Amino acid sequence: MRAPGGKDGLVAGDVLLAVDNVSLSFGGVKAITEVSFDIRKGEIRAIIGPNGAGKTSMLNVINGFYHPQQGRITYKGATRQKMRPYVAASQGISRTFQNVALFKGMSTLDNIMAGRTLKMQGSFFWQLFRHGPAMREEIEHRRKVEEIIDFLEIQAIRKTPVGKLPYGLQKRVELGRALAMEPDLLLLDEPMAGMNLEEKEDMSRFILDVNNQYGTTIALIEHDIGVVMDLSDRIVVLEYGRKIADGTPDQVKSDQKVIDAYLGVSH
Amino acid sequence: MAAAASTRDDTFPKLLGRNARDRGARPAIRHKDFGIWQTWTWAEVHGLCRAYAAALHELGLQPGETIAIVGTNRPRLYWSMMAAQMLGAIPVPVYSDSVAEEMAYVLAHADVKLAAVEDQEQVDKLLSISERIPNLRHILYDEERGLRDYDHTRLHHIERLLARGAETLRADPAAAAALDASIAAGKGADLGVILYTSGTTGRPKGVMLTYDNVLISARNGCAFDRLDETEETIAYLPLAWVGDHIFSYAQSLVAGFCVNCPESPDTVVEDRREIGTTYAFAPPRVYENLLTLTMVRMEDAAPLKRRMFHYFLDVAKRVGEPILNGESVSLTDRLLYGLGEALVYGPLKNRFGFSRIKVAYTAGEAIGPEIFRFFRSLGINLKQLYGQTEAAVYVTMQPDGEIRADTVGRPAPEVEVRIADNGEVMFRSPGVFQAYYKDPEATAKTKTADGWVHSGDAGFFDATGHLKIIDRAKDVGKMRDGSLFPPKYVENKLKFYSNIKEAVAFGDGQDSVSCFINIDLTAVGNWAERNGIVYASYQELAGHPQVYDMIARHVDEVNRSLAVEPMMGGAQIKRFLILHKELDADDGELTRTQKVRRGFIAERYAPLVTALYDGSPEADIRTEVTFEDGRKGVIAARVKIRDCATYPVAAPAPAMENAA
Amino acid sequence: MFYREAGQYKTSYAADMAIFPIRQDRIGIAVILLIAFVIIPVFGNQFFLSSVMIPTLVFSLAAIGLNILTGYTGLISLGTAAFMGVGAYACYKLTSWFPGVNILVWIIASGFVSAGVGALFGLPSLRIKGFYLVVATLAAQFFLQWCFVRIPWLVNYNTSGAIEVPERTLFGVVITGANATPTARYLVLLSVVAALTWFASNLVHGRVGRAWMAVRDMDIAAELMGIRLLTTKLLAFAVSSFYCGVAGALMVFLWYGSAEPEVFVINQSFLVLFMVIIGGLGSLIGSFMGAALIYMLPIVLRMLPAALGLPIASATVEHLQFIIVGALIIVFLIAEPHGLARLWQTGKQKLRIWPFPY
Amino acid sequence: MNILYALFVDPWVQMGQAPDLLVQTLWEGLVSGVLYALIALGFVLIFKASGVFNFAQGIMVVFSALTLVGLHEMGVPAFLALGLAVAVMFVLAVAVERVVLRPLVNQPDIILFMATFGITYVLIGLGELIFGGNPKRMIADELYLPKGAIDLKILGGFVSLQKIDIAAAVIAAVMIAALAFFFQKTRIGRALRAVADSHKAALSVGISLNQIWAIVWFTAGIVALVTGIMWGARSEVSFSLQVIALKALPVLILGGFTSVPGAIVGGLIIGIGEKLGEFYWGPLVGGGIESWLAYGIALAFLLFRPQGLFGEKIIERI
Repeated sequence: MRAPGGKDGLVAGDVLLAVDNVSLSFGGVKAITEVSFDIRKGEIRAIIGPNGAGKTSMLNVINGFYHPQQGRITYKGATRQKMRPYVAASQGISRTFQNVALFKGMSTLDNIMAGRTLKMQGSFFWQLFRHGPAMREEIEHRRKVEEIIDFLEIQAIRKTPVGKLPYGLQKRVELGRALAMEPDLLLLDEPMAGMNLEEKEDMSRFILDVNNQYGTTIALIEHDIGVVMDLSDRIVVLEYGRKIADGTPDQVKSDQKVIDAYLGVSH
Repeated sequence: MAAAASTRDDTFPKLLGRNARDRGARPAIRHKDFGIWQTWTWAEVHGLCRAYAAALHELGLQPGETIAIVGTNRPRLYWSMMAAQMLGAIPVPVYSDSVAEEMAYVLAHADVKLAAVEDQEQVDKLLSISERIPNLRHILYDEERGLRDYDHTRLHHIERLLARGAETLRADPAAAAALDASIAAGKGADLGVILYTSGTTGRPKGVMLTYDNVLISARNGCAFDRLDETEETIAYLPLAWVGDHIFSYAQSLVAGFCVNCPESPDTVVEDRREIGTTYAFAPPRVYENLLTLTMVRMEDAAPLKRRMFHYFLDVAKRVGEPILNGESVSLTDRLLYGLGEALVYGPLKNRFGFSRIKVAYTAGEAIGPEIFRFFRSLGINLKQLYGQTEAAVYVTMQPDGEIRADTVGRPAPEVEVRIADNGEVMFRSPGVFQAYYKDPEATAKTKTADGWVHSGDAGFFDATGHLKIIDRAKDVGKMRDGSLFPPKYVENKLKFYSNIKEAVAFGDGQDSVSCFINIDLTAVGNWAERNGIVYASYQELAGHPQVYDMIARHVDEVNRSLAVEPMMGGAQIKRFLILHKELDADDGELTRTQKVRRGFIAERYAPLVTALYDGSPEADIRTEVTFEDGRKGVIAARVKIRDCATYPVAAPAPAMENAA
Repeated sequence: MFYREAGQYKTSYAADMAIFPIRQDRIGIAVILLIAFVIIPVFGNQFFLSSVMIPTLVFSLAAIGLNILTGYTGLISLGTAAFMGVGAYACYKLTSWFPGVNILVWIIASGFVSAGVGALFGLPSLRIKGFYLVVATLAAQFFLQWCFVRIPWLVNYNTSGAIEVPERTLFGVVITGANATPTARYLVLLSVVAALTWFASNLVHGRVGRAWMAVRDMDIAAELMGIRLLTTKLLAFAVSSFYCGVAGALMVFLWYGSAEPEVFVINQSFLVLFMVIIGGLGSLIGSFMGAALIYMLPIVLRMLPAALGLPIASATVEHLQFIIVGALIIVFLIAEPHGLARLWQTGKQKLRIWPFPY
Repeated sequence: MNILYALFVDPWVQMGQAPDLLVQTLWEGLVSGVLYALIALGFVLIFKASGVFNFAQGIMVVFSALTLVGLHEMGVPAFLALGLAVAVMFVLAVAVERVVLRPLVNQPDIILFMATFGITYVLIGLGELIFGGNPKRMIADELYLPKGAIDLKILGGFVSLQKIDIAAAVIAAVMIAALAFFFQKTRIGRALRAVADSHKAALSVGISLNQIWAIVWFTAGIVALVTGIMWGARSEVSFSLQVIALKALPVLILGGFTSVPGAIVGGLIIGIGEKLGEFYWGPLVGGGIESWLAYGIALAFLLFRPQGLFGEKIIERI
């Protein structure tokens, strides 16, 4: 779809998104405390940490679902006090969810098609007739969607209602839906949660391929440390909403605070 | 005489040219890709292949050089063959699922200069063995996915080659002319393709077939069933297998019909249904699976529907085949059958994707008679043929109206067949291969100076002049009294019963035949449930007297059917036992392709074999087994043995044997 | 059983995305249209046309309207009747201002008026969800109802306080008012309904429909995918109200002939909601089935005693009818919560995989 | 200009000029508010325990009152009739749980919502079939409910309080107190509260969900009966009550679907609000605004506190 470099004029290595001193709390309960880190274009960035470390909240802040009480977010050079979901989406941030958030009533195809809504601007009038421009647009986007379906090897379930699919496949469809937005920054919330080894391997392969084929920057939360170490270029470690480490897998692996944090949790 | 007719368009490239001229706008090939059936007309294919050829020429592919084709059935791989042939080069399709080691041998032996492959997986495989095939200059791939970062000095995306070739042809008339010249230069006698026979026995051998070999056979095949440009067929069998080369490549070119490539190997069934093939080929197991699936599903259907279903199946059993064979059937039966067509047969064929079927073939191994009849009774013109790579497929075929479950038909057009005194089938035809590539002594062993080929199969012509294959020639033994003992033939007769999963027959050098039997757990299990028989384990079920009774009945039927066959009557089963465990590839009792290893089993279960012949009513056996998790264990059992009645051997084959 | 899909392969996306990709379905639709447009007008008697077909069609259209809102977008509304009313009154005003202009134009135009009002009352839907939204729509229901009663201007100060439908013609044929034949009214109505149904199915199968369903199934995910919740919901309200408005206008002009405000009371809203639920949420065909069932059931029930020769007072029948309808609704919800449409779907699926059970 | 004056100044002036009228209006509002609150209470009980949005609460009010009056008409002594009415409500509760809730467990809310519509229809049909459709007089005297009015001389005018209204207010207060006690102190009550939080918790108390639902519907039935009596005594027992009962919805919006105090406060706000509105602003637009004002108030309110008066802010998680 798009080669690395992208329409935003950034080249691999530039800072795509920077979170600066962000704090978030719900009625006194602190979810995130003064966290800062950045995500560079073209990298796979992992956010790890024990349960309740505020990982998901972090993603929610990044794509504007939660609004931090303090701190700034710089995305593609523009600095904001908070993101707005629509802005985030229309500027190329897409994501998947911890527990699959697909549109249960729709087929795999429609789910991924729905992912392209932002890119479809055809007039309502033609929609009424499902002809002319509307149909042309529909077909053009169907092509793109089919590329994704092919890419994720889910041809066989193209027209199956997602509700009927096994969990592993649902996760894959959700990834497809996120890809349909042709994101510059892809947020994956525990893409391999509850998967067996084989499914995990597939998913890892897809993530790497996405990153390699489309040059998409990826930020992912994952519990399976092994997977994270293999996949990611750099890792942020959160604990109780605070950043305790940040760096390459090797640096993080050898970081005492991290080791403690992980020995601290149920192991 | 077909050979005469073939002088004008006697090579694949010429035929492609002809099709582009005569039926340029008709679909030549489809591929379910990106959700729809992408279609190319003959004219388009012609253009693309020429462009491809031009590009291959630029990559330095010389006449007489070989190019490997590795992957599943996809248009661009078929085009790779065509493009190579346009340059007078020889395509060598390879089984894409073969392991690197095996592939390395074949590619090295064929000394391929180029390889056209499907995707990253195959590219990796080739790169991993690249030092074994030093002469491999370039690898061309169809699917770019994952190959972006590979070093592209020797890698080429076929898509781009096509574009580049088209550019060359446009820019440089000389190149176009040269290409035309090389196409025109091709002759029927030229080597067209090298097909490696899968190495179940020893090293794979490269069967060299000329254009004439393939095309004459293909023509005869088309003529035999009056195939024309309106056929639709699904290409899903390995490219390296001669069948696919004939059915999906040669015959498509000869008759000008459209070949459809499935979306992926696991969507073949749906894709077949969507296309609604008119000309189909499948090994027996495919039909078997369809039938089992049908019956299993109908078990869960509502009682009324189920009764209706079976009622009409009986009707079909009674009158279906006669109607198909155009024999006279009473009006009421015709009406009933018509009703059945509306209620059952039509829908079934629709589910199978056979609604529009003109003729369907099965071959490779024996097909169960009731399976065979089931499909025919639905009005599907299912036929058997007997073929070999060395014969460019056709040796014998079943002409309409003479279809039988238990024979493989009469010699195909232009094919001579005779039975050697050791019972081996030999044939001679225009389709007979030239030689095994770089293997003169193997060639000498197989092909006589005057062009007769040893099929390696034992068989005989029955009273009606139809050929029956009984076994691999080398496996056919003789019993003390000198009568033939074809183990596989007996075993297959047994295995036709769904209750019997495997059978191992003994008798070579003995004075009677006896056998081991493996019951089919699912089938017998269901049966047991229905009859309220409780069992805790396979072993217990296998030992159950009622199960023995049931199997004994099957054996008895087998004996009767053997008795009426003059040459086989001697091989009736005297004693049998039901093994206490399933034969298992993990224990080396079966080959990985699920064929029984008779010798190994004979010694592993020696006590049982002796017991079979010393007349004892039962025997003890301890066997070491390997469980799924790889642990070893020992199973001990006392196995009962049953005696069976045998029947006097009849003289010539009576009419009741006719399935048709 | 009737399906022969083998050989129906698609070589283009257009064909693959067709609303009826299976040939047998296309044939089926053609047959239905033939019956509706030819057979029924020719053979159906006046009673059947004016007391069964016309009302059913009107309600079907209203049901489609509500289904777009509730079934496709997941927003429950009890204001349907009010929006129908808006359509009716708007159409009445427009046609009495410009008698010259073809009534069909005004019927459609009134739909737009209703759409506007609907969108207005849809505004709260961004902040509030579920049953809270029900109340918002109830506000619309009661407020508008109140307007119909209290604003005589709406009925041109008729002393009756009711809409009295003037006579209007189409191609010289009288289609509204006392002198319009049931056949004429039926055909006009049918054409409008058919056309609007086609539009609706185009919408729900396209980008708009997907956005609606996305909001219905998982609004958060939809929002984070850049689907604007407010616009999507408002659009649903507008389109929904458009259909209800047109339905209302048609109801008064092609069916009742005159209408008091009581026509648009909340019970009417309930009725349509029943139709949608019983018919099947998120299904156009279901809207028709639901309308047919819910509207015809009472008719049948009313006729039944007479037909069976049972001596039951009409009042009693009336009461029994309530009980039976209520009971049926419960039974139906228990038996098939997804409505007639689901039954239809499963039936069709069974035919497709026939003779197999699955 | 005038219109603005009429809207924003004049009403207040009037209130100032005739405070006794204001008090009278407030009282009227208070009483109808109490009744709204009672109906809303029924909703809340059921919604809390079974998550069902019980549309039938309104008809339950009518039906219970009809049963009472109807039975008495058939010659049953008043208090026996009262007892029987309670029994009927019990049967109804059990029936609803058996026939409707149990088979529909785990269905989406809207389905259960629709089911209560079904119940409504059935009850309407039954009511009319058995007791006839025409309005009836509530047997207030037979139940020794007070009649007449007390006239208070205050603020230079006088305010007239119907005794029945006072009774209504008192009884309502008593019943709410009783309910509160029931919920706080009794085992079943605690179970019910548990259900509202989590169904598992309820089971741990050792009462099956089905029982709990039956009990809750029964309680709601009793609330309905009381409401019916009070309302009937003030005006009459007729099916029109059923639509008025919808007024409970805006009350719920204000109070939140799960908060008993919310229901009460909400009821009062709505009652007083709409009476004031009708009395001082209604005339400007030709009156009758009572029919929708309540909804208007609720709606306006919702836009600022989507979670209602007493509900806590919802944090959406993904």
